Order: sequence, then C-alpha cells, then structure tokens
Amino acid sequence: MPDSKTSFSEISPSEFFYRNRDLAGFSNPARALYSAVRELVENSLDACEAYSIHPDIYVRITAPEGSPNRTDSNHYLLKVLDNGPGVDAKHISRAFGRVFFGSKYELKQARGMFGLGGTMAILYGQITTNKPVVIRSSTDGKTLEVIHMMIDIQTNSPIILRRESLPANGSTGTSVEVTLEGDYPRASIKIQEYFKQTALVNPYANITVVDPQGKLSFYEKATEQLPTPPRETLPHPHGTDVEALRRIIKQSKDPNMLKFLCKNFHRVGDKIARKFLDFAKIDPTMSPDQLSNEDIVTLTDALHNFEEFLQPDGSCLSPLGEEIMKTGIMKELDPEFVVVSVRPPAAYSGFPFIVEVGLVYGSKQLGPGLQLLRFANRIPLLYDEGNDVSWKVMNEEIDWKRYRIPQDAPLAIITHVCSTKIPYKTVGKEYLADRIEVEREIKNAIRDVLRKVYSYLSHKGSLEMVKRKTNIYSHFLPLIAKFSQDLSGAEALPRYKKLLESRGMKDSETNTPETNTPEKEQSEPDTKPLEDEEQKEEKKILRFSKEGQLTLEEFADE
Amino acid sequence: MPDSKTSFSEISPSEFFYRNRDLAGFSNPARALYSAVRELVENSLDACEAYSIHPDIYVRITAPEGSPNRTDSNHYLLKVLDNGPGVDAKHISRAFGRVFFGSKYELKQARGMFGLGGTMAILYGQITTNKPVVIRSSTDGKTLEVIHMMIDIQTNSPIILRRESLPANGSTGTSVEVTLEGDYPRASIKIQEYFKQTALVNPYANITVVDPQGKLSFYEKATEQLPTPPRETLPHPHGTDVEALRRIIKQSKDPNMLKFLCKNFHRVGDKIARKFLDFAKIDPTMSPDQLSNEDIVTLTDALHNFEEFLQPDGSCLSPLGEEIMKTGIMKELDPEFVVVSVRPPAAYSGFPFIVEVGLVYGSKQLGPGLQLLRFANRIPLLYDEGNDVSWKVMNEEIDWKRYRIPQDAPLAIITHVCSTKIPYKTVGKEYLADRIEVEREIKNAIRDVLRKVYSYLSHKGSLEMVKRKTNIYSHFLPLIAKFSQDLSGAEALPRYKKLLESRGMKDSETNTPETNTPEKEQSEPDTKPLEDEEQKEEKKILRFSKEGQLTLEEFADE
Amino acid sequence: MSRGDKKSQSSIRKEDVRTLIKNIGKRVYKDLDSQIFPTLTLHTRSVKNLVYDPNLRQYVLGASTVTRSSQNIKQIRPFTQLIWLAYFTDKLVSEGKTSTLRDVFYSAQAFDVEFSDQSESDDIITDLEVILSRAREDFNVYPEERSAIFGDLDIEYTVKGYEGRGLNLTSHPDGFLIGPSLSTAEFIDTSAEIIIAVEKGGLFTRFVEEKVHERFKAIIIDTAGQPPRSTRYMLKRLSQELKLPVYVMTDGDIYGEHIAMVIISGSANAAHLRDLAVPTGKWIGVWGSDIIKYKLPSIPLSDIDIKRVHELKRDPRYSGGIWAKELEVFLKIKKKSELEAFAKYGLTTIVDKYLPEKLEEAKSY
Amino acid sequence: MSRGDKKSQSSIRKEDVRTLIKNIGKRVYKDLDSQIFPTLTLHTRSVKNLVYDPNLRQYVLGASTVTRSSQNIKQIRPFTQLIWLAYFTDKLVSEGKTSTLRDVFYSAQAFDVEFSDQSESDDIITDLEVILSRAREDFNVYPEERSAIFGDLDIEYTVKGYEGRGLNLTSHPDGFLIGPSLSTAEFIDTSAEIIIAVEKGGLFTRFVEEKVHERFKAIIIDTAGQPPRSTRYMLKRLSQELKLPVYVMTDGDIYGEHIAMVIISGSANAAHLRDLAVPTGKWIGVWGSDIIKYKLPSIPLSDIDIKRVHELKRDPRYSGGIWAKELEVFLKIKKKSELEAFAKYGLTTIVDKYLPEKLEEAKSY
Repeated sequence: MPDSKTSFSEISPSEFFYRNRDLAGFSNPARALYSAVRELVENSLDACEAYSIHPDIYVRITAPEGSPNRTDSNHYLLKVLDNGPGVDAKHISRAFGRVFFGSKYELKQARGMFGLGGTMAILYGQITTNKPVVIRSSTDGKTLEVIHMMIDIQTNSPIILRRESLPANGSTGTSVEVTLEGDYPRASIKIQEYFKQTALVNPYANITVVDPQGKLSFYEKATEQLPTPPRETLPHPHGTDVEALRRIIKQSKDPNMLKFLCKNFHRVGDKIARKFLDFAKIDPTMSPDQLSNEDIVTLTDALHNFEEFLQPDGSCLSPLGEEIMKTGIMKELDPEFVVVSVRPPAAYSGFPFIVEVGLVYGSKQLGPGLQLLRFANRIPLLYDEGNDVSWKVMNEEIDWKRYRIPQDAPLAIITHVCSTKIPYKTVGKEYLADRIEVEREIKNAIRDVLRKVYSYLSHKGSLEMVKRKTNIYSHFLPLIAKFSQDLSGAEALPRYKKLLESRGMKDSETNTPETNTPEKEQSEPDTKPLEDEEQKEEKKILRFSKEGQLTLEEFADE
Repeated sequence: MPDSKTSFSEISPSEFFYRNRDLAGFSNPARALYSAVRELVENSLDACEAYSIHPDIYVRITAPEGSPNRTDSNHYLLKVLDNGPGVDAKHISRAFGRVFFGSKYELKQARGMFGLGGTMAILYGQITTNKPVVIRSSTDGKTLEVIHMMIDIQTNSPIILRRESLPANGSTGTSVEVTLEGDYPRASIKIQEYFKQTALVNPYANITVVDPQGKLSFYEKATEQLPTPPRETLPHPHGTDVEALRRIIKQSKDPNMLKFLCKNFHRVGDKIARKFLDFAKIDPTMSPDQLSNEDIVTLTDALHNFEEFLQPDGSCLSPLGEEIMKTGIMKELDPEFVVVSVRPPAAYSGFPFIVEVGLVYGSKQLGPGLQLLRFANRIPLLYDEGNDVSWKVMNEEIDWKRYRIPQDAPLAIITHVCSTKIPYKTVGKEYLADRIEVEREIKNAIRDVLRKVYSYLSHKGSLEMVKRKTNIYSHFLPLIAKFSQDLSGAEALPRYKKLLESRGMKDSETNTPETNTPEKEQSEPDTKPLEDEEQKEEKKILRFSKEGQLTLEEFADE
Repeated sequence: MSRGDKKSQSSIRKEDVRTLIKNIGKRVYKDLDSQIFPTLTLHTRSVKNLVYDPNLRQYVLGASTVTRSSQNIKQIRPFTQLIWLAYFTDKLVSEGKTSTLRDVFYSAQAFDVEFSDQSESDDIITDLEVILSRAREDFNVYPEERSAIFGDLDIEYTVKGYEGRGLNLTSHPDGFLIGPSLSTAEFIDTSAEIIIAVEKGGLFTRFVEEKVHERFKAIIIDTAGQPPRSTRYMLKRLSQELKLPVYVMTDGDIYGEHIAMVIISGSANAAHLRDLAVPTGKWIGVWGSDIIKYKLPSIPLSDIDIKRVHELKRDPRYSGGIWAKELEVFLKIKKKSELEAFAKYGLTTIVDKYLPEKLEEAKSY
Repeated sequence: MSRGDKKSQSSIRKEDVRTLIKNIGKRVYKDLDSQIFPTLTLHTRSVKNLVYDPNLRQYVLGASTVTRSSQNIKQIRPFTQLIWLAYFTDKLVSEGKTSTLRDVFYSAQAFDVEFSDQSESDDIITDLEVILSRAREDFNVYPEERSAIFGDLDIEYTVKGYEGRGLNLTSHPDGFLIGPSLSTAEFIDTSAEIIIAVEKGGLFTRFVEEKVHERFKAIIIDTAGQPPRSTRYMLKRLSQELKLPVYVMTDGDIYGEHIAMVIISGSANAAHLRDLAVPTGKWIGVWGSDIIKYKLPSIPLSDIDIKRVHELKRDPRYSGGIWAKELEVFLKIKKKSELEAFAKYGLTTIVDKYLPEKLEEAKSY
C-alpha cells in the first residue's frame, strides 16, 4: 500500500483558531466587530477590577485614516483604552500576540475564560486588513510603552514592527488599536445593547463609546462601591480529575497524605482530611510520592464520592451583591420596582458558583411582556438565548400562574451567574449549559424574586383598593341591609350601624388584609399559589416566543 | 502599582482542551463515551476511504479486566479496529498523542475537521482513568506496530510507555484501545442511533458493534460501490483572506501575477486571470514579490469582489451520489418510496459544498409524522437539531401545504451536506450554521424531493382510482344520463353509449390522467400548489414540536 | 291520551321559590338587626364533595358545607352580591320578567355590587341555586341557547300577558322554541304516547316532515346538542306530569351517548339539583353496534375520542348496561357515525326503518 | 296596517326554481342524446371575480365564467354530482321535503356519487345556486342554525300538510323558529309598522317581555348572531312584501356593525345572489358613539379587533356614512360594549329609553 496519500502535519494554536474563527465568534464582519469590541472591553474591565480600580473605559470605532486608493467602508479602527494597571513591557507582545498565553489561567472568577479573546480580535483584524495592531501601555504612569506588531500565525508568535518608550501622562492603563473588517450598520444594535447591559452589571464603571458616526454615549458610574475582587483558590476535591491530581502530587513536597490533602485542596482541614483518608482506606502517614498510577485513579474516585467535603466557599468569586446590582438596574432601567435575590455559593463538579437574580417591574425602557437579560461573570450574553439554561428554567420550570402576574406585565428577569468556570457551551461565550446544579440555583432565585414581586403587586393592589374605599364594610354592609330589608318586607333598615362602628374601630383589618385576615384557611385561592411550590409538580403555562416574549397558553377546561 | 497580581503563563493546546473539554463534546460521562466512539469510528472511515478500501470497522465497548480492588462499573474499554491503510510507525505516537497534529489539515472533504477528535478521546480517557492507550497499526500486513502511551498534557506530547513490533496477520489497519469513564446506560440510545445512521450514509461499509452486554450488531454493506475519494484542491479566490494570500505569495516562485493566479487558485485560467487583473488594475507582468502589505489587502478585496471567477467544482468533494444514498436508505429504512436529489456544487466564502437530500415515505422503521435526519460529510448529527440550518429550512422555508402531504405522513427528510469545510457552530460538530448559500441549496433540494413525493402520491392515488374503476366514464356517464332523463322527463335514456365507446378507444386518457388531461389550465386546484413556488411568499403552516415531530397549524378563515 | 293533573304546578313552584328567597333576606335582616354579622351556609361544590348516588343514578352534593361570612373582609363582597342576587331575582319572579345570565352580570353594576366578569356572576347564581336547591330557571334566569319542541300537546301559558292562553304544539311546523314561556306553561292535553328527543335540528325537521308525531304518537324535542337545562327540565316535566316514556336519539358517538346520559342521569355540574334528570329515559341510538348492523358511513375515532372513552369508562354512571356495553363497542370498532348518515339509504329511512326498530328494541332492555 | 299583496309568491317561486332545474336536465339530456359531452357554464366564484356594486351596495359576481365539462376526466365526477344534486333537489321540491346540508352529503352515497367531505358537497350546492341564481333555500336545502321571529303577523303555511293553515306570530311568546315552513309561508296580514332585528336571543326575549311589538308596532327578529341566510331572506321578504322599514340592533362592536352590514348589503360569500340584502335597512346601534353618550360599561378592543377595523376600512361597503364614521369612533375610543350592558341602568332601560331614541335618530340619517 502506498503511504503518500496520508500526509501528517502540525498546526499552531493560532493557526487552529485562524482556520476555525467561527468557533470564537468571528464568523462574519458584523459578528466579528461585536466580538472584538467585547473581548477588548472585557479584558480592560478584568484588569481594572483585579487592582480595585474603578474602571474608566473609552471605546472608539472609526473608519481608519489614509488609504486613498481604495474604499475602506468596511474596515474599521477599533480603539479600547482603559485606566487599568497596564501590562508589563516584557509581556505585552506575547499577551496580545500569542494564543494560549495570558493571565486568565488561574482558578478564579474572570470575564475571560479561554485566554483567547484579545488575541483573536487582533488576529482577525490582521487577516482581514493586514494592518498591525498598536498597543500602548503604562504600568507606572511615567513611561508609555508603544508597540506596533503583527502575529505570525503559523508559529503562533508576535512580530514586533516598531517599539518605543515615551513619557506617559501620569496615568496607568492600556490601549489597543486594531483595524479590522466589520459591518457596523448590522452590528450596531447588538453593540449598543452590549454596552447598555454592561453598564447595568458594572455600575461602578465609566464607559464612553464613540461610534463611527461620531455619536458619543457615556455610561456614568452610579456607585463608588466596587465588588470585592476574587481571590485565587485551591481546587475542590469534587472537581479534581486524575490529571490534576497527578500534577498536584508532582508539585507538592508534603511529607504525608494528611498534610497533602490539607494544603492542596479547597476547604479541607485536618478533621475532614482524616475522615476522608479513613473513607478511602489510605494511611495518613503515607507519602504522596508512593501513590501508584492505579492508586491515583482510586483516590480520584474517592475524592469524587466522599460526600462530607465542604461545599466551595465564595472567596474566589466576586458576585455583584444586592446593592450593586440594584444600583445598576436603577441606573439603566429606572423601574417602578426592583428586587434582587443572591443565592449562597454552590458548586458543580467542584467549581464554585453564585447565582444572582434581579427582577424589574414597570421599567419604561422595557416593552410589555417578560424579558430575560442574562449575564455570566459580569458579561452580558446576547446571542442564542433559546439555548441558555436561564431560558430553559423560565420556560419550563416556573409555574407563572402561581404568581398571578398579568400576561403583559412589564417584567424583566436578570440572571447573573458567576463562577471560576462558567459552563459555556461554545468558545463564543453566548450561552450556559444546563448543569443541574446551576439550573436549580437559578430556579430558586427566580422563584424568590417572583414571590417578592407577587407580594409587592398584591400589596399595591390592596393599598389601592383601601385607598379607593376607605372602609370596605361601610360600602357593603348598607347594601346588605337594604337588600335584606326589601326581601324580608321590613319597614325600616336593620340596625346594622353598630356593626359598622365596631369595624371602624378595628381599622387595621382593612388596611392590611394580607396579614390580618382571620380565616386564612378559607381564602384558598389567594394563598395557595405560593405554598408548597418547591415540592409540587408544576404545570407549564407560559412559553417564550422566539423573540423572548412571554405568551400565555390557556388551558381550556374539558 | 504592584505587578504581582497579574501573572502571565502559557498553556499548551492539550491543556486548553483538557480544561475546556466541554467544547469538544466531552462534557459528561455519557456524552464523552458517545463522542469517543464517533471520533474513532470517523477516523477509521476517513482512513479507509482515502485509500478506496471498503471499510470494515469493529467496535467493542467493555468493562476492562482486572482492577480487583475497586468497582469499575463506570470505566469502559473502547476498542475501534479498522482495515484501513494503517499509520506509519513514525507518526503513530504524535497522530494520537498531540493536539493539532494530524492528517486532516488539507483542503479536501473529510469527516474530521479539527484534527482533534481522536486525541481528545485518548486525553479524556487518561484524565478519567489514568490508563494508557494502546494503539496497534500495520501499513503492510507484515509488521504490527504496538504502542502503549499516555499524553503529557502540559507539553502536548506523547509519552511512550512501551513499544513493540510484532508480526502482523496479513492485513493492514489500525486499532485503538482506550479506557475511559463513561455512562453506557445513558449513552446507549444515541450510540445505537449513531451506528444506524452511519450505516445509512455509508452503505459500502461493514460495521460490527459489540456493546457492554455482549450484544452484537452487524451493519452489513449493501453495495460494492465506493464514493469517489475527494482530491485536495487549490483555494478558491472568494475564500482567500489576507493571511492566506501572503502565505501563497511567500511559497510561490511564479515570475508574474498572471502565472501566479493561474497556478495557485482553484479554477482560474489564463482568460479569467487576465480579466481579473484588468479589474484589479494590476499589471500582469508584475512580480508577486513586489506586492506591498497594502497591495495584498487591495488584492484580497479584489479577489472577493470580482464576480466572474468560476464557482468551485466538486472535485475536492465526495458526495454519496443518488445511487449510494438510495442503497443506504433502502437498507436501513426499507421504505415504500424513496427519492434523492443531488444539487450541483455550490460555494460559500470560497468553500465548495454539495447538498444531497433524500426523502423517505412509508418506512416501518419510522413513526408517523415528519422526521429529519441530518448528515455532514457522512457523519450523522444527533444533537441540537433545533439549531441546525436544515431544521430552520424545514420549519420556516417550506410551504408544506403546497405538497398536500397528510399531517401524519410517515415521512423522513435526510439532508447531507459535504464540503471541504462544514460550517459547524461548535467543535462538537453537532449543527451547521445557517449560511445563506447552504440554506438555499437545502431549500431547493427539499423542494425537489417534495415535488417528487407529491407526484408519487398523486399518481399512486390516480392509479388506485383507475384500478378501482376500470373506466371512469363508464361509471359516471350512465349516472348523468339517468339523472338527466329523470329531470327532462324523457321516456328513455339518452343515447350516450356511443360517447362511452369513443372513450373506450382512448383508454390512455383514463390511465394517465396526470399527463394527458386536455384542459389542464382548468384543473387549477391540482396543479397550482406546485407552480411559482420559488417566487411566491410562502405561508408557514407546519411547525416542528420540540421532539422534531411536525404539527399542523390550521389557519382559520375569517 | 294522557293529561297533566297538576294544573298550577308552575305557579306553585314560582311562589315556592319566592318564599325560599325571601327567607334568606329575613334571616340576614334578623342578624343585622341583632348586630351580628350575617352568614350563609351552603353545600361545597368542589369535586371532593361530588358523590355519585347509584339509586338516583346521578351525582349529588355530599355533606360538606362552607360558610360565607359578611365579617370576613374577603367574603363580604361575594356575600353582598349573593344577597343582591336574591333581591334581584325576587323582583324578576314577582314581575314575571326573565333575565339572561349576561343581564345579571350587567344589572349588578347599577347597585354598586359589580362583578369582575361573567364567570363570577355565574358562580354566584350557582351559589343561589345551591342554597335554594332550585334551578336558576326557577328564579327566571335563563341562558341564551334554546332548543325546540313539536307535537300534539295543548299547553296553557302562565307568563304575564298570556295567562290562560293556549296553544297546540303542532301549530308551527318549524317547531316551538323552548324558552321561558314554554318552560313554565301548564300541560293541558295530549294524544302523544311517547317523547322522542333528538340531538339535531336537521333531524327534528325531518321528523316533523315525516310526521313522526302522528305515526308514532310522539312529542319531538330538538335538544340542539347537549340540551340546555330548561330543555332537560322540560323533558323531566313531560315525563313526570304526562307519565310518558322518553327516548333519546343521538349521533353514533360517545358525545351522543353522553348527551343521552346527561338527559337521563343529570350532569356533574348540576349535582345540587334533582329536577333535571329523567331516570326512566332510554337511549335508543345511534349505538356503536348500530354502525355495524346498519352498515352506516362512519369516520374513525380520533385520539381525543379514544381518550374520552377511557375517561367515561371511569365514570360510575357508565358502570353497566347499555352504557358500558356501547362504550366498549365504540372502543372496539373505533368508528363513529352521525344521524344524517342514514341519508345514504334515503332521507326517510331513519324514520321508516330505524326508528321503529329501535323503539321496538327499547322495550326489551 | 300593511298587507302582503303577492299571495302565492312562495309557491310561484318554487315552481320557477323547478323549471330552472329541469332545464339543466333537458340541456344535458339533449347533448348526450346527440353524442356530445355535455358542459355547464357558470360564473366564476374566485375572489378576482368579486365586484362591488356601489348601486346595489353589495358584492356581485363579475363577467368571468368557467365551463365544467363531462369530457374532462377531472371534472366528470363533480359534473355528475351537480346533475345528481339537480335531480335530488327537484325531488325535494316536488315532494315538499327539506334537506340539511349534511343530509345532501350523505344522500349522495346511495347514488354512487359520494362526496369526499361536506365542504365538497357544500361547494356543489353553491355551484347550483350560481347556475340557477337562486338561494339553496329555494330548492329546499337548509343549514341547521335557525333564528326566531315574534310579532303581529298572520301567516299562511305553504308546506305540505299545512297548506292554507294560518298562525299569528304573537301566539307563542318564546318566539317562532324561522325554519323551512316559516320561510315559505305567505304573509297575510300585519299591524306592524317596523321590523327590528336584534343580534341576541336574550334581548329578543326582553323585547317580547317588554311588549316592544305592541309599544313600537314592531315585528321582532332574533338573528342569533350573524343571521343564517334563511333569516336574511325572511328579512328581505318582510321588507319588500310588507313594505316595512327594517332596523338592526347589534352589540356595540365592529362585529355587530358587520352583522348589520351583511343584513343590509349582503355578504361576499353570497355575491351570486340578490335576494339576501335589505338595502333600505338601517343600523340603529349600538354605535361606538353610543358607548360614550350612554356611558355604557365597556371593555377595551383587542389587537385582533383593531386589526379587523383596519380590514373593514378597506372594504368598499364601509366607504361612507354611518359605517365609516362609527368604524372611526371604535378605532378612536378603542372600546366595545354589549347590548346587555344597558342592564346596568335596569333591565328595561334599553326598551324604555334607548330604543325610542335610536328609532327617532334613524329618521334623520
């Protein structure tokens, strides 16, 4: 048999993503422009927050100057400037010019997940316009490092075309200028929505955007409060696989298994470690070096199956928190009513995560009908809503009827999942897989906010009713008296006024009907919807249309 | 500012996919087992076909032997053995132990797209079970190369644990044995469906599958005819970006632009090259080396915008063709009626593709209601149907009412897209993006098969009618005569028999009512549905339910 | 010939219901006058409190009761509406006027006791029915739908303006609407020996044309599908006062069977009422077995039909006799036919052949 | 008092239709006898051939025709069915029987010309209407739905078995069904001066109870929603033969307005027929402006309602007068009310106040 037909070759990571750029969200000019904007903005936000700096981001999209002999209508110059800590001179070229080189490979929450986005934007710019990227960075406010460079895709390495050190203007930060093919007219709606929603979950950031028409949008910060920056964390036993375990063993110098466990795993103390070793039938004094390949597999299984490990704590996570989330919502949506539910930390496969859900009622910015805004690690997710776990929960897991929310209520649900590892289904970071643990937390949080809006709306309704009729008894009792007089043929009205007075004394009963109703068990239709909701099999009565609007399916009676 | 907070690091491609294995379809034990099976099987099929060998694939999934001190219920040994050309001894370890090393990086049609799948299966096995993979391969039928190896994920390189050369049994081929964590009970339905559908589009292959319960399924080949293997092709001008152009220029030694174009691009001859150079205002005698960076961008734009380049031909593609597709369908579905429509080659962004669509009516293997089977480069696509372009076309672009197909008709549509580059949306290869060009071809092919089934069903109806009443005139004319006699009060029947005899002579008219009807323009209701369908705005009357079943939405009249 | 012998039945009934209504008012008045928050107690209408009475062969309300109190802030509004309805219907009866369900909904607005929608006012009307154990027709509240009657029956109106005027129900060959006047008319004289209720207006017209009333000495009633309660009440009165047997003829499907069942055994929705069932009535067809026997054109049962059969099989009213037997036949043959299907054999076949055969057959079961 | 002066109108009409039907048969017979494949030519009923006639204020069929030929293998079956239908209805008319649309569907089976479904047989019935330019009621085919009439009108039946028998239409206070007998009855005498058609049975009963027939010298007709054609035909006859003005009272919404429009100007579906419109009729309410004027309880228009308004605005029948004006009002106030809404002011307000005011108002427009 000839062997000439099969020729083997190797490609670099850059080459891989160059060939398969669709995978990273760079599938067409409109989508690519959107992806480039968000990847660079998210890098900037991550950098600022890691140093507890209030982000001040400037984004400009323009047609590039020059190029007199051709039309550049579809080539855009994208500039993203931040006030972050800057990038060390020695790292700049690789950080932006090498795929799989970056600062996002630690076990802590960050917007970036794949260490890929910024480089992809630059790579895409280069293959569509052949223009170098210009990076400016200052880490001390004194010197500004300026680098013009391109990427050698075949070797996955930067080619520096020009490099200079200039005096800086006193502030630190990084700016990236990349020229790329784009389609702003088609991308503009998503880009605007992206900034609007980014401002919503990052209300401590100033963001300035100048579009190709020169229109400036300024999203001003509404709070000085920054979320606590996440800390790097040790791996949780439940999320440890054979490969990870082997690496830890190799790196650690711990004399015995007990120490080894306590030092290298998240929330494993002496007591739990001993319990675990007993469970796994491993001698606590044994040296980790002695573990055979077979032992490592057994140990991994044991780590997965031991149920007494503590759940991950949230120290490596940086949720928005109720206050910041409310601030952002108030700022961008200005609703009549807002409520936020922050769930305690939970974990899937050993990765900790926190779900935060906001509910907005009566915002003029939102149309009628239910809307869903999705966020993950403070990134808005704008594409492929129908595949997302939040969408699934709202569509299939919530019994909307119970909350008696009018069909066209101006309601928005805002879900935010933060985690050391967001379970994205694609490199394009657009939707979350339906991990059962995440699904459960989202469900509980949504139910929580729905309960609150239900009670808000009920109370609002009650108050309005009470306002309209200062005393419900004084309205109805005279009517009962009149009708009964007529029916009984009596000559005068019955002496019911004393009764009315007795009611007048107990005015509280009419003012807070929700809480003081004495015969609560009889008023079933009102309280039932909120009882035992967690246990009961739920009926699905609300469906999202393709546009994300909520529509009601009536159940016709037999 | 301190710089200690930002620590940069680099990861290898293996490391990247190790961390993000969800992206490649290895998200949980059930899905991972399924993905491992298909990646290895598809490698085997690709290898055989490249050498025009009738594939003979043996797949076995078993619980591994040994390991007395632990339960191995979730660890499976997967073995895939083929009769392909084998892998050269010098390539084996890297081909299976290095991400981004492979034989699939040429511009021709193959099942593999990312050069990733086989290695991912091995990598996943290793990180879940810590067991080495065993690869056996013979390229000459005399020597069998056996390699036990693992992957050093951090460096993306194979670690050979044992290597031996043994005498072979006379046949060439490769076998891979990988031990991995799996969940066969949950994966089994998809795996079975996978083999069933694979047999459908690869009817020239023998496939033997032994499941963990020892049950053997044998999919026997039904034809000796192999599809023509695809040839590697030159890039098409429309699909060339700046980076690609630069590389071609660097490699080529052509003296002038005219030669350069003719030699390096798909279907560019002297005449077209001259026209193009005139269009791009480039001197045909200019040396390619003289092109500046700026020129390359201008040239790329010109290559994209020149509309007179020929469409890619199908030489680099290997469609199944009508005959093989029908054979596969008959073999696996045994339907009452089958029709296949093969579209001419088309292209999106310079990548050639061919759409083939089969339609099956009345198969006992299929339930009632419309079903969709999707294939790309002879791979069945089983997940995420709702996101696929074929689903979109069937759901939104086809006016089912025109084809008068009963709501619960036992109908299956089989779409096969083959291309040098399938526009997958994810590395998991589960659904195709809705590229407009692909969408159009699928739409046309589906309409074509629907027209054919329509005429089949109509004709079937007519024949049955004719069978029932040998002569339609001899049934109705006497009735007309009788009623008219009664109405007119005449004493005898009218003398209509001569008329009947005249009809008896022209028997053809009753036997082929579809073609010989003289007043066709009057029989509007029957022919209208199939006219002007391409131009008219279509109503959408059929929707898929979540399960892929077709349901009818009635349009109520005013 | 048979003759109704309770001449003033209808007017007695009306007086009776007024007394009951007034009693509610008196009780409430007394409470109020004693500075007690008045309450009303009525039988619960929830599904749990529905009891099948095998002797009556109908559903009745069980023992469970619920108390509506004017003291309860959530109940005072429906309580007032109920008292208002008593007041309103008392006026209706005394003035000899009728009201539709829809009218009740709107009328409340003038008295500041408005309902949020008609289902709410319909509910209160049913509450009053439960309290009084009387059908709403007894207090002059009617739905819109009406069916028709034809046959040799002399009636005498009791409604205002027509008191004492008589009519023979063969005098209009399109049939007479069964409205408030006819429901409350006295039955004076008849030569009829049976009552035949048919499900469809088309067949009703056919029966009249083919003189079924003369040939079979029958009074014919068009139930117009599932008969409105006024028609069921009419059937009940005809059966009881004239002592005539009632035969029901429906389409050959389970919906037809259920129409017959409701006429004969009452409906679950009206479990609180006893005067709407004709327990001696007989369903004479079209049975599932007739579809076979008469080779009727038929269409297959749909999935919904089959689901419905299984539901009915769990209903205790269907637990025996022709009811259970024919359900099984439908399930077995999976076909249904319409009354009009007999037209295949000529328009009059159903009268000339089917009807006499089925009436004969009915004697023996 | 007015008096119908074409005494035998109905029977003349029947004879007339039989002649027309028989002529079809004769023509077909002649062709067959001459060894020619018979054909029938009729006006096309496609939307393209619908023409609005502003003088008649109704849709009529245009000049385009279509020929059905027994030579065409695809047309011979419907051709035969059409001839069969002529044969069948000729029998119906001669024997004085009626048939429902459903009966026609089943009856065909006996003659081996079966229809695949009722819509097919309904289509053939319409074809026959087009050929004869006569409504199906003229050849004794009736739909099932029926509405009712009440008022001082003496009629004389022409149907078999009742020939010459008379009836006064006040003799049954629940109203008389408008069925085949009444449709074909002769109008003998009346003291009525106007005809009032109301959309709803509930209001019809109210009008009877409140003696609208006496107080306003009116014949009252319950159209039961969109009136069946037999009722529109009845209205046409009452208007023409008795020379009485017709007033239409509907719910205060665009569907009500459209019911009035169809009564007055005919429907697009019956563009081939001229005897179903009452061009002198007047819609007296409930208008959109009445909702405001009388402060009626109302509900908001739905999106579908609003869409429907825009559709109607494009309809030439709505291009002026009260029709256009009130459409605009509905669109502006975005509300609708029902007739029953007047019950808010008491059950009799609609009769005591609204009706006289609107009748007065109708004089001036």
